[in-house]
Amino acid sequence: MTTPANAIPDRLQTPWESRLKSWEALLLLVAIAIFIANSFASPYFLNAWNLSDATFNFTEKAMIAFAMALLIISGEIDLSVAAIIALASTAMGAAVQAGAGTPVLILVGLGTGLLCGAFNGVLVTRMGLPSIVVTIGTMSLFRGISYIVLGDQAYRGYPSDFAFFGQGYVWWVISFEFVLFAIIAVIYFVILHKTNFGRSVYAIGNNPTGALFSGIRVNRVKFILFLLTGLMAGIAAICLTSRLGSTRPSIAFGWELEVVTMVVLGGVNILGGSGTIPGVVIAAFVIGLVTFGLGLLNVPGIVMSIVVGALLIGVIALPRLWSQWRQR
Amino acid sequence: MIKSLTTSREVLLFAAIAVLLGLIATRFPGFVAPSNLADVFNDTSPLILLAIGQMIVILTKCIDLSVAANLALTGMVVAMINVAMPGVPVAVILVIAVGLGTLLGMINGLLVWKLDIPPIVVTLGTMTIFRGIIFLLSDGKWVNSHEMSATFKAFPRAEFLGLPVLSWTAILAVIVFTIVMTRTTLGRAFYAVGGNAHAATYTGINVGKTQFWAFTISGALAGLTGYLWVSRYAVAYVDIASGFELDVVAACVIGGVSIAGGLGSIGGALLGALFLGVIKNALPVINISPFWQLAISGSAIIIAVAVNARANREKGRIILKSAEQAA
Amino acid sequence: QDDMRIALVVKALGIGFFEAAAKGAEEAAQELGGVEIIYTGPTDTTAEGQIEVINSLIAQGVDAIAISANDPDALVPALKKAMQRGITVISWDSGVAPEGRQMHLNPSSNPLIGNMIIKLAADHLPDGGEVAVLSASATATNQNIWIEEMNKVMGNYPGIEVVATVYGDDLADKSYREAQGLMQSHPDLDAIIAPTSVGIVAAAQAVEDAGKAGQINVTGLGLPSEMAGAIESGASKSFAIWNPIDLGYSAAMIAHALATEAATAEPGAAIPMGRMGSVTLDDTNSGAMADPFVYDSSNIDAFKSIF
Amino acid sequence: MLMHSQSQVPTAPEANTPPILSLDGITKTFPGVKALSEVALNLYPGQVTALVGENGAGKSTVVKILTGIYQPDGGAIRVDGHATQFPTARAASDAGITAIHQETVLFDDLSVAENIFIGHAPRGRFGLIDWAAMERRSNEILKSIGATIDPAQKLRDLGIASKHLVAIARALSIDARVVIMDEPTAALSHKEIQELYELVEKLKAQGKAILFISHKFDEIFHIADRYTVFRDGQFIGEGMIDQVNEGQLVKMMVGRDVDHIFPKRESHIGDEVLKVVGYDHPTEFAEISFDLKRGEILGFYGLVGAGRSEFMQSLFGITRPSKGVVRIDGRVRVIRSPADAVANGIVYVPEDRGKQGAITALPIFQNVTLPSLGKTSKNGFLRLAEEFKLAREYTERLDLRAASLDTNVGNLSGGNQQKVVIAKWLATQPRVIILDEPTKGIDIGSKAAVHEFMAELAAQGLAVIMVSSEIPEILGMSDRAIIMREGRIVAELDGDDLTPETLVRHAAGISQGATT
Ligand SMILES: Nc1ncnc2c1ncn2[C@@H]1O[C@H](COP(=O)(O)OP(=O)(O)OP(=O)(O)O)[C@@H](O)[C@H]1O
Ligand SMILES: Nc1ncnc2c1ncn2[C@@H]1O[C@H](COP(=O)(O)OP(=O)(O)OP(=O)(O)O)[C@@H](O)[C@H]1O
Ligand SMILES: [Mg+2]
Ligand SMILES: [Mg+2]
Repeated sequence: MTTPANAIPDRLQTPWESRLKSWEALLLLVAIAIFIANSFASPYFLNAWNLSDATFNFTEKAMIAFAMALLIISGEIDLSVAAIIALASTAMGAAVQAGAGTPVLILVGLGTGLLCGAFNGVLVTRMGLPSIVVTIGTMSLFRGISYIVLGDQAYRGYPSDFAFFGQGYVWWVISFEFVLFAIIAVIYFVILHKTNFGRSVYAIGNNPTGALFSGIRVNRVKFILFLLTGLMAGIAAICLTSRLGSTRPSIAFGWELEVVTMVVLGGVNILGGSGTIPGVVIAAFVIGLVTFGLGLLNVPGIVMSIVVGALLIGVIALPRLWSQWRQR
Repeated sequence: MIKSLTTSREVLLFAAIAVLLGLIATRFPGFVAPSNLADVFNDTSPLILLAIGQMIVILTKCIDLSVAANLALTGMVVAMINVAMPGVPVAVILVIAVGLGTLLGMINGLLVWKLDIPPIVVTLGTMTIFRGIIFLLSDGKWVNSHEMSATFKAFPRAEFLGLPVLSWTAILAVIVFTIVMTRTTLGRAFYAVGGNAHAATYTGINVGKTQFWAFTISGALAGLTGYLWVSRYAVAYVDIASGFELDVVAACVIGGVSIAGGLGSIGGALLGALFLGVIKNALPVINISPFWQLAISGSAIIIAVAVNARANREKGRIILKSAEQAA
Repeated sequence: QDDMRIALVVKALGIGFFEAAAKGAEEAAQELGGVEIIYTGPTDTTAEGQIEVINSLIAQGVDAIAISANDPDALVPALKKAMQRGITVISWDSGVAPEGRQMHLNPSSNPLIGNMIIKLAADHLPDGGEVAVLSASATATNQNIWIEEMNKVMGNYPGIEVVATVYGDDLADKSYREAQGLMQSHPDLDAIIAPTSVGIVAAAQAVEDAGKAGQINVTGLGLPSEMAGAIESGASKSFAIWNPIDLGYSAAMIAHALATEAATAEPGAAIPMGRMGSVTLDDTNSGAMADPFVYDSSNIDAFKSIF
Repeated sequence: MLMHSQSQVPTAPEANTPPILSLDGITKTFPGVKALSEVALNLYPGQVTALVGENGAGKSTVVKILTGIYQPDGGAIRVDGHATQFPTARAASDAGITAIHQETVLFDDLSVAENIFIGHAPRGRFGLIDWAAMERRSNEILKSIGATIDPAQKLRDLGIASKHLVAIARALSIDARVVIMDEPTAALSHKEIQELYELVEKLKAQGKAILFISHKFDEIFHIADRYTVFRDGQFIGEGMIDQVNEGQLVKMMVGRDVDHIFPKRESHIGDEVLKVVGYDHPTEFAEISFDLKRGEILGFYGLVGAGRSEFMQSLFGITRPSKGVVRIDGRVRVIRSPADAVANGIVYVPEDRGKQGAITALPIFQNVTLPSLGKTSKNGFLRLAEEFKLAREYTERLDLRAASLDTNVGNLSGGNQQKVVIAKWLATQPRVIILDEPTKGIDIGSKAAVHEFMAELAAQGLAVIMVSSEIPEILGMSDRAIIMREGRIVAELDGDDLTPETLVRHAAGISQGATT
């Protein structure tokens, strides 16, 4: 019965127009438009140092956004990331008080992030609780622990070589944070798009039951994703703490929503199943460019957030409106 | 039997609140004095109002992150109207507040219904947009107590049968929405849509439209609360009630509303809000450092979902006859 | 044609106190001529928000930054960078750690303020009594220093007991709730001291709502325009504040003087502040502008429409 | 009655009363599937019309068009001869059409009474829902169909049969002129079926038109007055039931003689590969023990809800048994997850293809290689060329029809989706393959292909477990059959014992002698 009469081609030719219509292309266009608009709007925009400074507005959030993208693609979410930053920073501060040097601080920061991620992961995968609720809870819990430890105090006195992570430059205007951001972007690109693990993330996000029935260890994959998200929050905590040179429990307040916004703007389906790392990278630049460009014009941050909020809804709504209109 | 099943969760929560009050009373007896409990209730009323709206939205398998921003925007608008035209009577202010809140809720609802954008994305977006609009309207300036007219500020405080109007508003909302949710077609449609959207379509319920109404109600309540909040605290500015949306969601979750939709009750939302309200009010009183508050409410949320999940983990189906008997 | 640009960075936009300070800075700019004031700040009181603002000011190459800081330490790296790029940096109102600025302008001397806030309460409690402190965010440096200074002079006020210190985070609703909590847990409370303009208004409102106006005296630091109602109702008998217009004016004057190198910030130096005279720096390069001024029912009407 | 060619105009039924409801030239296309092409259907007052056709013939699609859930692409719906449209489910029920749908479309978290009345609850004062009246009337309706269910109970707590009764009660709660029943007896016990028949008689007597969909010929001949046959979305013919016999009807449905459906095969049964001893689950099944040999096809028969799928999923590691041992080649194996099962050579083709079987939003090749990524990748990195190679190898063996290997599985027809799922598992080179309702809802051509392929697998030495609710399939394919009822094995039959009568008797729990 094996009749190879009907050979099925591997792929059909993808017409280039449809590639141009992809989310990433659309977003890239937006990014370029904003870049051009910014260069006209402010004489200070096209300056290497200024552009380099601008990257600090998004690099730390974007690092978390990559892990968050994977998590959201798999159908989960972690709203506790900003609180993990606070807790990891607090732990590092406590380590400094205990006389720890920079290498130990790094370990403490990463370790706290991993622990928090593991805690979320256990609650979600072992106990089967919805991640959105669990992480709203741990968001209060983690930051709450920081408040208990620190109260109205601050930790400072970080070693001087620790400053490199958030303030150092690798070469000319290229900051360490930016290099780290680029490396992490590449790593996540490979993980999501080039490995078995990435494939199972998509499978789980599209159909968790189907993935389980296909022999994928769904809970293990999800647990790893929570760990990764915690780890990235730990890395972001190191960078941010180093950049600020001090720790307060209110550090990185409200970042979780900015990270989610970045991920969604990057074309990741909030319901899971689709999204790409290049999309998130471009979204990070879009948000960075918008905030920096408007900042140069001394537009208050809250007005920038209107622009970001409008982009978020608009970029999803306009194509749908367009297709609904065309169907008429 | 169905009643006993759903209420058992509420009884549990009620017991938890009673135990909590008992514990607080051992350290500070004055806390359980009726007058103080009335104060706590009054203080929790805005949370109750918003939790009712949020519960309805969550029932339909959506989420509304924009409630606090809606509250702030409506509050600012009515405060500015009051400053510009102090003569406008409170009744008109109330109509404006509810109307504007409804409108903002409808925007969310339309985006979800007509464009099929996931609710979390819609409300994440409108949340920042609403806050931004407040800034643009007010130019970032505060509206302060002395700028507001006396009648504007007096309404939520006015006492009636020993309770402030603010408390009465919450009580009224609980009663009205208990009736709506249990005794009207729309109320039952909320349950149906969240419980099984597919089946709801089969029974002739329009899923998107039902969700639209949920957002509309949530918006109306947020608008109403916006006026009450601003007049009670006698101040309006961009950041009022910032982050309050998470408290509201937490109150629902603690009250046993399932984030997966279809499960929950007004009573649950009420008790969830009261639970948080008691904790918030008790901490400063019993001399627990306010720095513990976040961690305590976070733990309460986690424990509540875990307990609710356990209670819900009944078997979906039962084949063995012996097991069916036992159930 | 190139104006000198001085950025007045505040804790958050929209707070009456800072709006008034901006008015003062504009006044200084008028007086000086050829000066442009950039009034800016984040929309919530966070250090991260201020850093983004500072970065964009650095990018615009402003000549001077005068900042009221949300966090004394976290802003240091960003402000250091600004100084490295040749920008004059001073802090005013709420200070930055010494390495992050050239000088700091205190609105008044800290010991004076510390003494003033307890004195305002004690003046109305001849027989002593219980007072509580409602502070702003626990991280606000100036608040903490004033409370510390207040505690130092407590010995001068026998019979006055500070029973609690709570934090309202400069949020109206949280401050309100904290004030309520104070009244519940301390039924015999006689006064609430709120050395913050947000907290004092919220506390006065809470006292009024509890029907305890006249019984509990709310005092501390507040703006006449915002406190007029509380004085009228009796919830507050008196309160103090320095003039924020003067503060903004002085900050702008100092920034201009340092940026034009008309003066240098070093211990012992006296820096001119136009109509406000001059400020003399101590060994941490900080100085005080003037004494706080007390407002009560006798003079509130004259000031409530000004700031 | 002879079979009609598809182009012919349907014969007019000998009727003097005009139909209440009639469909004329109704067409409905889904992406990739023409579910209905210009079908006709007539329903007469006081008569039961049986709609027959193979799986996927379009019966349920017609039901959904009649109840306003789907909109037809073309054709007319006539009520009392007037052309009309049902833009919503409400419009259809307002027109007096009510249906018991094939899938139970009910609300687990609502009470029985509310499930019956949602959308048209009795109103009391101020237009508020009158719960007391609702429960009272629910009770009456449930009693009238012989169900003893407490209307205040939560639906979640009911078994599948009771749920079906609730669905029937719901349909009856609407005072309708047309009652549609899509396989209403599939999940019911013998006694409940008898009560349903009585109910149908009662409805007939009230002059209602009834559309009755069933795969059970005995009941069609028992209860129907008329028949209509669909095949592959086409109208084939209609007439009075007493003018046809079973053979003719089957021929119309299938389009050829029935004997040729199942491949002739010779069994080469080898050594035991799988032995299950004492599998228990708290609520779903108990005391399951059996063994399975190489080259054998073991059929599992039972009524819907007998717990077969539940047990198979437990064997596959989805759920954990509370007790029990699995031996593979004589060695005890612990299976905690599907990944463990696959590693031990046990694979499972689930019955719910869309949800459990395939990941419809991913392309064919990714579905096929999903459990075999370890083989196609290198150090955890994907190698697309290897994936396409593997996917091509197995999809070609199954004669898959698709535009390309990176087409999304969701765009394929049901039969081709099933092939992708089977290809996915064959690529792992399993020892035991469990096929749960392998031909459910797939067209007749693919069905034969699946059967042929199953035989080929067994011939190659694979051990096959086939769960099926279709008696011919069990009879035609299995070497041996196990019958389950209410979560337990009630019989194991082979050879001459394996007859339709014995299967039905054991599955329905009827004592010797009695027949349906
Ligand atoms: N929503 C849908 N989307 C795509 N295809 C569909 C959809 N619903 C039905 N089909 C397809 O339409 C055809 C007819 O399906 P239908 O459910 O009407 O068959 P049926 O005669 O009721 O079969 P059964 O006896 O198995 O119930 C099938 O090929 C099916 O796969
Ligand atoms: N109590 C119930 N409530 C809802 N659905 C049920 C219930 N019991 C069984 N079902 C559904 O009925 C179908 C059959 O159940 P199950 O798989 O356990 O039995 P089975 O013997 O394998 O029957 P089948 O071979 O038809 O699948 C499944 O789709 C299952 O989800
Ligand atoms: Mg069907
Ligand atoms: Mg089954």
